[in-house]
Amino acid sequence: MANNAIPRDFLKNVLQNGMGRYVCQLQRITFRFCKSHPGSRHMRDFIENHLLDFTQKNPGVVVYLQPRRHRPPSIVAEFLNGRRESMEMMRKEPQEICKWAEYMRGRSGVQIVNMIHNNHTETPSTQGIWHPFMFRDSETAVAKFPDPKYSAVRETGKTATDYVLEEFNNKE
Amino acid sequence: MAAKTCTKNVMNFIMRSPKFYTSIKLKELLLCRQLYFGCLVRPCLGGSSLHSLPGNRFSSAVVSSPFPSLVSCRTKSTRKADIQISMNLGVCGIEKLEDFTSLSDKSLEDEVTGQINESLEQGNTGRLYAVVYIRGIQHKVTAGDLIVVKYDFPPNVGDRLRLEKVLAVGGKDFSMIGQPLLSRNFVRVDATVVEKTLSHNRVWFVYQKRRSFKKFHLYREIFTVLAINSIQVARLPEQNEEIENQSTQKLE
Amino acid sequence: MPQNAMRVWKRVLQRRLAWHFRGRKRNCYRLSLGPVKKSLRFSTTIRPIRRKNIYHLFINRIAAGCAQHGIQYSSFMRVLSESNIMLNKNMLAQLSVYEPRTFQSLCEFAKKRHSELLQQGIGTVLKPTPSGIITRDMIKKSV
Amino acid sequence: MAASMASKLFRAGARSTIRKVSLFSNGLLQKGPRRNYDRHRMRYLKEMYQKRLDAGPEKPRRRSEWINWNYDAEIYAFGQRLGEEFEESTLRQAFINRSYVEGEKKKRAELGIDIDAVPLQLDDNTEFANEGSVLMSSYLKVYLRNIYPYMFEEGISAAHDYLTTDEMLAHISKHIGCEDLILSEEFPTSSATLSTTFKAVVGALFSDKGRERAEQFVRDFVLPQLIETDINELWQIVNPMGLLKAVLVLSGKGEPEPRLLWKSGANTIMSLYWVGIYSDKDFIAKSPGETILIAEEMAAREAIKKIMKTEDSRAPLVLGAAAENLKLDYERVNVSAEDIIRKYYGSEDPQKNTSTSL
Amino acid sequence: MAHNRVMQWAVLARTWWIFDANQQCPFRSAYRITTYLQGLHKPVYHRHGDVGDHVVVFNTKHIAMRGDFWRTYKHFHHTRYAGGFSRASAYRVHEEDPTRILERACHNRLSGLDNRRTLMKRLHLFPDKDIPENILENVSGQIQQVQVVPKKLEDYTQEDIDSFPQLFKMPEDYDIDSYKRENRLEPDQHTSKAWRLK
Repeated sequence: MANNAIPRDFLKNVLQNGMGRYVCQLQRITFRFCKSHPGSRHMRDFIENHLLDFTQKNPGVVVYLQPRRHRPPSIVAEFLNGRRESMEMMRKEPQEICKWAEYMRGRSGVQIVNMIHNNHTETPSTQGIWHPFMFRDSETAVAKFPDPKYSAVRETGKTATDYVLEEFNNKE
Repeated sequence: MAAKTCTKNVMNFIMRSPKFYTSIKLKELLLCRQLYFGCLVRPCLGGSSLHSLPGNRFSSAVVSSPFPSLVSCRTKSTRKADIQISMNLGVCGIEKLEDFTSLSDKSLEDEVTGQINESLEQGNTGRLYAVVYIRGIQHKVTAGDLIVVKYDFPPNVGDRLRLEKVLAVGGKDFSMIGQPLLSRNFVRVDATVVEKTLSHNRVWFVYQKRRSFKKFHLYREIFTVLAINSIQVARLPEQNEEIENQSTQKLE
Repeated sequence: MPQNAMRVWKRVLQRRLAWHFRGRKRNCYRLSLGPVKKSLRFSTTIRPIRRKNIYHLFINRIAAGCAQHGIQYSSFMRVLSESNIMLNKNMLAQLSVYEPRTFQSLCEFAKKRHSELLQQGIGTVLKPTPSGIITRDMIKKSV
Repeated sequence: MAASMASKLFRAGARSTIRKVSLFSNGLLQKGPRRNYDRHRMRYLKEMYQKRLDAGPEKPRRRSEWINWNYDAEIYAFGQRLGEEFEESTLRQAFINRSYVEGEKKKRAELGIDIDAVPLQLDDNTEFANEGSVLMSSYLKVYLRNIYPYMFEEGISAAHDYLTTDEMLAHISKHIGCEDLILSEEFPTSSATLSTTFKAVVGALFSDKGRERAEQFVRDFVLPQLIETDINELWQIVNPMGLLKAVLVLSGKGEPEPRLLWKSGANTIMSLYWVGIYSDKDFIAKSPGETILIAEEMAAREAIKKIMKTEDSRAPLVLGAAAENLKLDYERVNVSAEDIIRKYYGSEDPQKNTSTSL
Repeated sequence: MAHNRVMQWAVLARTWWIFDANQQCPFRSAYRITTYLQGLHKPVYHRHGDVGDHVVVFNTKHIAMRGDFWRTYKHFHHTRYAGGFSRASAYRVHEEDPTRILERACHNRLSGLDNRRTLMKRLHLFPDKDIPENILENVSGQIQQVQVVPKKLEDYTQEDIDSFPQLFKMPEDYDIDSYKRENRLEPDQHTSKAWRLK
């Protein structure tokens, strides 16, 4: 969308995750489906075949199955920062449901919003940020302006008269 | 193909002024400078003529013209920056020839590596930053940073990575710049994959009035968030030490 | 699905894209059609332009940093490319602001190296043309 | 245009190029139910929505009140998530607060069950919490003393206090998932209970796995919170110049002498002064400021940072994998600014000293 | 946070520069001055970042124009009313207001910038050497001149003139003043009024 129509935020990391050790931010995931409705057949297929591998791979995530009569299949993910996100799994094959479960596992639970910067740093500068007086020689601090010494063109180069004088002096 | 045209371009450039490039010594070059500028380059703000403008920093005592090869392959944006900023701030060309002997003398090199090793031993290198190259994009990172790697990036959430392509490392006392990369024996940048998500919904909308031409897509890009754990620099090889019998590197 | 439902839903979507406009464009559906199209087109076409602008901003910042140390932008960039330092313009601009000492050392190196190249004079250019390249000059000679 | 856009959204699910995953239902269309749009339903939905607004926000409920809740699975997952193998019993005990135990006793009393006949095996997490807090604060101090050896004791304790405030520990425990597992009377759980629970978890880990593992747990979860803040800002120095003078004189150097280095726009609103501090002619630190006084005071703070070796270019905290082979000297005690001031200014009360020489 | 506040104040501070326009070409010095006004000399430059500096220019009365620009360089003006077009050559404008030429040169070279007006406010022009004391106190740096200031005849001392090598000896009885024409002093009498106003 156009930038100013949508909210924008900086890149965030929950509880400095990864600095100490990495903690999977997905706390709980609930698979909601209907036992009989054909719409949930993919979800049922996923539960039969792929769910166990998912649970084995992620012991830190609690998995709930919630059969609901005549309701569309969907995933509800609850994250460690307390946010809850649901996603409808209508017309999605078991492979794709696996993909979206994996996606929920990789997320940090922060609301997905346009990023202002694609990096975040607490200490942008190690040598000290540039400032106007960093590379000025300290003579100018005590100089009394306006001072012809600083304003004259430093490298003038030889003019015609210089050549003439040079030749003249060489001859003598 | 590009190399070919570029070299041809260079050749043409030179061929147009055969007189100039017959046997040349520094002194002679000086005298026929006018000839060089006069016949070769129109008195517009072209690259090399930039140096011949009166009042600029170039003195006739110095070989004023950079290589013609440089002149011919200078892009428009470079020329614009030259004119808009460098010339306006009066830093056209080089004032006087710097004594470049220090570039090749070995003793200076050893002295610098000695200083770096000494500050490494004392452990007061302080915070280090590194310029790393990931998937075609360069990032300046320090410890405790977050960077985003766009598009599909194989490592999975929770993996610990070692970023291999380090272009430069620096701290408050020294900076090491690779040509183009620093060897992995001396620099180690550790990161962990913290998050792998999709971006927000981005719009791609193309429309032409009265042409019934309208295309609209909503898409989400995949991106990965890396947290930089630490940047470490190992002892540099002194002149006397041979690199082969380098003791087991603590970074391996 | 009756027509009316789709009609209501279209307006809800449109409102999401036009809530921040001025005047009646924000409230009236028909009036906001054009501006919404325009804003979406802008947000798509601006992307390459924004990259170009940022690229030029980097060049300005590097040139300003170089000027402080007394070297011209083109010589600085030429020396970096000559000595195979692959820091891109984004990084050089960040170094000039956030790591001024590193940028200063890069500039000093560039000045010395540029003088060295100048001092070598035009010799390097006169090296024989690499094989496999035919120049107009050769053809003229052979005819 | 919106129509085509809307219809595109419905069909968008199928097409997904490798790099760009086209929209699925999550983005724009969070609310719109997909299947039926008949007119009466629209009005019904509006009606229900209005009712919901009139009824006001929902009462906050504990997570355990929902149907998809299993305490054992949650306890097990809590341990696995943090990568620690807890004993089932100690971990459960860590989450039981005293208010929960009293509540249980009261309930049994109401039901007329004789308390001592059927002993209530529930014992709360208070002593775990005490052990945990003792371990945590001692380890934090030892860690900070070893990482910043030259920092004054006050600075270390200020950083330690910042890390062990209730809000900070509540924030940490909330983000590792303790909030739903806590058994206590009050709801929503206050930051006090959250922080005691976190300490109890540390205590439980200490009793299960030993000190080394618990310390690593504290290092991985509590210390990274220092990354966001500047450690020097945590310790408010009232009179930096006085402290600086004391430190320099006691260490044998000359008195600190501020000098004006740069001045720009002196008569304008945006005036800028750079003041540097020298002690017997060698430069210590410099700092900018809007006025000379501000610049001088900030320069004094910079000088103290330099003496404590915690200036901005200090080394980052050693966390995570790099900290495994970190050897900490537990008996180390840093110099305390209090003694320096007392020694230098004699018996006079140190804080009152406001002599800032210009 | 105080340290960050103070560091930001220093990085984005508006420093004051001074520029001696004595014997300088107004147009090329305008390029240099506007670079400093925009803040293009800082690595933290951004179009809307307002990082420009103040520039105090003095000696604008003694600017030097190349060739006969004093006569041919025209300042055009139109009052947007019928017949409101007028032009004035440089020397007339200079007589009326010695700072106008340099000011207008800087104004033109900031064209296309939306903050041109604020940038021009940061330009302080003074016809000759005396600058008010409070402004001089603000100055913290000097901008290098664009051209070399040529040495006037009066600057050469008498022995320099005598010791300067002579190509040939002038005969004693040669009368130097004879070459002077009578009307050399009046400005552009010899040009027709029409041509002058072209």
